[in-house]
Amino acid sequence: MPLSYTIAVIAIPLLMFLFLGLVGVKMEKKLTGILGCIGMLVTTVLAYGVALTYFFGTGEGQVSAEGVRQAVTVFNPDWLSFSKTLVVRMGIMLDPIAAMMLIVITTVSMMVHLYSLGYMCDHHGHAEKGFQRYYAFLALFTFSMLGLVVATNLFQIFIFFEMVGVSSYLLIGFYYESPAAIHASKKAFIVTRLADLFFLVGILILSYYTQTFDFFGSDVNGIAGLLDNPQSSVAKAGATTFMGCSAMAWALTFIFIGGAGKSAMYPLHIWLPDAMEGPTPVSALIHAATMVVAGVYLVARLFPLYVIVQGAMDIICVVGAFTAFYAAAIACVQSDIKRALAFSTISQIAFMMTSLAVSSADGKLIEIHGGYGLGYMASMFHLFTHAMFKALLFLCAGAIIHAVHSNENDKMHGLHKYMPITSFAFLIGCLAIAGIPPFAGFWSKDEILVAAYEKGLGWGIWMSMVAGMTAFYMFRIYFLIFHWKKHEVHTEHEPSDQPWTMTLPLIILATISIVAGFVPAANLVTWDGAPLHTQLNWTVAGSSVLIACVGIGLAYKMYYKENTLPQRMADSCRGLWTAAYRRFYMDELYQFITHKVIFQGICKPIAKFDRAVIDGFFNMLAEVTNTVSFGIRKLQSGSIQGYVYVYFIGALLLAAVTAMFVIF
Amino acid sequence: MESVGNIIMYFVIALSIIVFSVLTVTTRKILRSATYLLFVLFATAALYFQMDYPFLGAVQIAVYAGGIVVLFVFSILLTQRPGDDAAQLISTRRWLGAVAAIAGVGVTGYALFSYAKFCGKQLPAMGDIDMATLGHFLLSTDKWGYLLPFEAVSVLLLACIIGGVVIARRR
Amino acid sequence: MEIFNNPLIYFVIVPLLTLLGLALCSNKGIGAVRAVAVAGATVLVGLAGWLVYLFLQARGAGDTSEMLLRSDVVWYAPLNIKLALGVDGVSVVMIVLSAFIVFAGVFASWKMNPLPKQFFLWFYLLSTGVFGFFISIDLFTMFMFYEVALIPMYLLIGVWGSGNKNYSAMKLTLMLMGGSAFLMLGIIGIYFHSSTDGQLTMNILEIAHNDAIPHDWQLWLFPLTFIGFGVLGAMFPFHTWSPDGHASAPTAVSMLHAGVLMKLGGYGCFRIAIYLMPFAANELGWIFLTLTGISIVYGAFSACVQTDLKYINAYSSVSHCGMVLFAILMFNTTAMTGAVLQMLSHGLMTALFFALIGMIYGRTHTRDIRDMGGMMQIMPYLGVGYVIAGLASLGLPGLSGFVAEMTIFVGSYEHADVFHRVLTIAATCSIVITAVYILRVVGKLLFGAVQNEHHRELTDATWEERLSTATLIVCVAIIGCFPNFFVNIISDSFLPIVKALGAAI
Amino acid sequence: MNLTLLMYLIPSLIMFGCGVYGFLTRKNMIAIMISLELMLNSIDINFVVFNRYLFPGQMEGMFFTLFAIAIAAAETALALAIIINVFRIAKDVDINKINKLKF
Repeated sequence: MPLSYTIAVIAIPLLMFLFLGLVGVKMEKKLTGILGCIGMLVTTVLAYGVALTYFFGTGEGQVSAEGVRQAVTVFNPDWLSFSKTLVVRMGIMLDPIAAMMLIVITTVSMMVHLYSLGYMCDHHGHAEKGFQRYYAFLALFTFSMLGLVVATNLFQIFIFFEMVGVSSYLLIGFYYESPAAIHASKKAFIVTRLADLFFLVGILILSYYTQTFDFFGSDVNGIAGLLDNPQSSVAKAGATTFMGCSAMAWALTFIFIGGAGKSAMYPLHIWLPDAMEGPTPVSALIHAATMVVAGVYLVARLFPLYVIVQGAMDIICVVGAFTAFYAAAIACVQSDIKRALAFSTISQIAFMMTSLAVSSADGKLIEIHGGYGLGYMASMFHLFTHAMFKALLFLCAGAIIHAVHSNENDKMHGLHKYMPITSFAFLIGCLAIAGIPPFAGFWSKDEILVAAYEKGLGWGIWMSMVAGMTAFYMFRIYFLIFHWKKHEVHTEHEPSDQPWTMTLPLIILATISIVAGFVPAANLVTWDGAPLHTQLNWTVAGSSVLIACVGIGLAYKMYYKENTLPQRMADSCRGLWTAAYRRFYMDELYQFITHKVIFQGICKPIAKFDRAVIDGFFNMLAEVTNTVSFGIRKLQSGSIQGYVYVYFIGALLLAAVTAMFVIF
Repeated sequence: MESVGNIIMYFVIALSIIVFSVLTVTTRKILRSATYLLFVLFATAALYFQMDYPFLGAVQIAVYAGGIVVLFVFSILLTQRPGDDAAQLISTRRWLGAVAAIAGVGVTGYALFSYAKFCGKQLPAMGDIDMATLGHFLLSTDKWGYLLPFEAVSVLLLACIIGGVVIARRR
Repeated sequence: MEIFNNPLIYFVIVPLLTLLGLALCSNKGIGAVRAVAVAGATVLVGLAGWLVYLFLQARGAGDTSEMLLRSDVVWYAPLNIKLALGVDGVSVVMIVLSAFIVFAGVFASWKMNPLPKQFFLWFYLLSTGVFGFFISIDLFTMFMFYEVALIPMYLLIGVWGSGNKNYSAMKLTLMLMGGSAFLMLGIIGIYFHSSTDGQLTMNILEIAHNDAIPHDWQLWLFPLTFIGFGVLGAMFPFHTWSPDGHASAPTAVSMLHAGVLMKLGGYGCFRIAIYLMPFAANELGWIFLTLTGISIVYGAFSACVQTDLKYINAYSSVSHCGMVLFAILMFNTTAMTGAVLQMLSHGLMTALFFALIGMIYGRTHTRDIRDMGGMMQIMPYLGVGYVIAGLASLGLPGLSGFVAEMTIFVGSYEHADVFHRVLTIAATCSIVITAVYILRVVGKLLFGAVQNEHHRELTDATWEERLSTATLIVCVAIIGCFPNFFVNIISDSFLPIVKALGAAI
Repeated sequence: MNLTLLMYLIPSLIMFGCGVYGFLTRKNMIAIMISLELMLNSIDINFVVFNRYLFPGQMEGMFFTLFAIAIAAAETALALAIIINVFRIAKDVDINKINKLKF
């Protein structure tokens, strides 16, 4: 197998984790970081090799006669046999999106590894406490995420969903002495866990009907996988209906909810903004570029099933479109730079989700080969570009935070003069996300908009509007940080560009953000492996660039120079502004449900019930036995006269009764 | 028709049994109680004589009146200081005892009287029982012989003697 | 004697020899006691490994008989009571589990005070009962060993416990004895219907093959035996001994109790109640299924608000052990395999939890999570151990809890009946609640600022504590990473049971 | 006037009633023994009377009484020995105060 060395891509991070976790604690801090980076570098190189071989190689089984890229299962041993048919395998499967994700994950992870060498040190260059732990967890996360994308079956995805969830938990809670970090990590874990519950139920339903977890059947067991023939998979579960929907629709909806939890779709998005309590490179890696797109990846993975089950797709579409707008609206008013970026991430992921969902807009298109692959391709392409420029933005934010020691906008202002490289990098990121050609975001977002317009004019306009908002809030952040007014130095030293370990990743990522748009994604990443022939739709492209420019212009007008316009606008619709600032009170709602309803309303009564009623019952049994025993003990008085008295009366009664019988 | 002497004798016996019985259990001086018991036992012995069981009457006087009452008197003297009165009884206790006793007497008496016909049986004639016959019965192993109980009682008495010695011995 | 050729008997003989060795030790000085105890535990672990080897070899050689390593010794001929030994896959893994927990337990009670010799004596007597229960397939012998395992618990808690120990010991013993009273009735009932040809028997295999228990009797005997074992398996509503008992028990006893003794309940439920009375199991299963379903969610919710570390784990045990019985009642091989995996997993990780709690308690002298915090800074080894135990408990892939729970859920959902599947989905909710209480306690206990400045002077784990916990962590990870090894050993053992159940519908 | 069976039973009955009363109410152990003797005696009378009136030719009742007297003598002797012994230890013969062995 030419691709068999893919296993090294997965194994190296795992070994790094075990090594750094078990041995690293005793080692010099910096050394562990450098070891981590070297390990990651090897992984990255290998992953690039794998991806390039896959995309451009012509090895056996990779490309079919029609030029369609096949999924390649590199190896696939049994891991856990539930029954003869239901077997969880731990394998490596490469297909276009998996190969693409390998590149995304390793690239961003490499950048973050490198960046963290600088970021996780104080200003004197001393590594922070827990440096080794940090690198171990990063390796663990990378391993989990790579395992997720190369999964050969649904259950493997679930397993690695859990793994990334835990690595995310550990990394968010890295500063475990800060209550906010603990709280945020707990929240992130529990919310995603709740979503995973739905995912699990979805898997249970799906596997019950199809009797397989595998995406593609293999020669080993001779059982067709889920995606070998999606129509028949759906047909197996289609007949059974529950509350008006087929079992397959339920299963797919539940699986989507699982993905929505990881991908922070409304209303399961609440963990993501809080997750920014973690170190910023972690936010860049996990909560911007890789883990949060796991949900999108999941839906994309099961895309052949989703396109058939229209009901599930509609739900995704609505949730995605709403989330995109909702998060963009909140991002417009956030004052914390990382939170604003987090909401921007939510909004962009929602773009991807919507893009996937609009793919099956027209039932007719299913018949026409390739007709509905545009949205899918666009979504994956956007996933790729977004990972690059969002990681860039987060790393820039990290550099800024490292320089000014605060997350709040009003501590920043006017940093352009002090941190030019960061400023330029950030600007490139903003231009990319806003969709200005020729930056990466333009190409991918444009395709998404085209796909949305294909579904319907309404969807298109809605998404265009959100795209405009994106441009606005990104440049709001940019202007507020780097311009607005002169910087007031709060700390003992002036902010400046950071050391090369932190700057180099910025430059690399900025370069990628510029050029990534020219990657021929349409030829590489399509849902069925066949190249997709697309061309730029100038109407959509032109209008979206225009809208983006309007957004940028508005942001320029409001935020380039210090003025009172934003304040006045906020005052004019104070209620709306506050609501948006407080994220439309979703956190309060959750807080109410978890604390008041579940904790106070369910857990406490149950605990009380247990102690009072159930335990009380058994204690009562003991109590009654005790009381009765003591009562009976009194009869055993030891007084012979008492005994005789009782005996005598008893004998008398007996005599009386006998006498009566005898006499009458 | 009984002889008048017999009837008078009966009344004397019956009255003394009743009166002394009651006095035995009501007097507060324990020594007097033992004395009244002696009288009851004598009356009983008299009753046996009247029943034409002279041997039994003799045994009654010898063992009971002569032995047991003496034992009682000795033990009373050993445990009681002179002039000690038994403590005043708690009235509820007394009442309960009285109720039990009277109820017992009532029930039994009722049963007796409801068998009045049967109870009204006259004293039949009976030949004298000479000591030889008695001795034969006591030591015979025939159908109506009592050798086994006799021996059992003798062993019991032996055990009793030993037990008495062991218990009463000062350690 | 013939029986000494059977390796199984040594699982009883070794603890008894250890008992003897301990009895010969001097009352003063702990060194000899420790040496004997460790030697006994090590031999047991070695024996367990050898047993696995023998088992795999026999199965590999194509021996498909239901029970391997059979031998019978007549014990009391008039009632046909025999010392009948035999193991299948389930017994083998349970024996391995017990051996490891005894091993870890010995090290966890390294500094036992006072009366270390007497403590280990009772500890090994308890182990004797546990091992004896798992190796025997005769109802009478099983019941006898069951009682042998129960009684020492009273003294171990009553003498070496903490807190309200007299109450807890009494409560635990009485409730479990109450359960075994039910059980005895059930066993006697089974015995008198064990055969139609007049040759009554106590041997499980023979009873199952005779299949002679009349249906109307099954309907009485099944609840008796199931409740009898269910009490030990902490089935709702007979679980209340568990929180108090665990809270008061000394560390090693909690470990052995939650780790092994509670497994006797689940083991007995399928080996005796379900296997011997498949008709009643099919008829009445739904009642107990509902109860165990309640256990799972109820225990998890109750654990959310506890403040005592041991109470949290006791309620968590209720939830996890409920899952064992729940899966057993699903009557298919997958779910039942999951149940055994869950027994293994729960045994190991609860033992780990109780070991860690004992170690933390031994340092801080409090188990109230409100009084603690920031332990991760003070005792990182124990902290990391606790996090791993917590992650295993909430089902992190790669650790044992995940494998067990997923096998259970998948197996349960394979049940064709809608009622069962709805209950399964309800039961899956526990994975979220579990996450809530585990993260709550981890957050409060280990993370955050140090609550009590005196705690800063505390030390991290000593070598024997590290050994004890590391043993368990490695076991948990091995099950989590290579589950198929265990699944292959276990799953065939359920074929006769599932077949009997299928035939009895 | 005839001396009937009933006429002999009545004093015996009253004697028994007195015995019961005494046994239930007395505290002194010796007095209780005395009451016991009363009861025994009344039963002896019954045996004799029934024997005499109903089966005049036989002697079972008489022998029974004879043995009863013997056993009563033995029993009394032993009981009194115990009482005296108890008195030595407890310095009392009040039955309500002799409760050292009660619990």
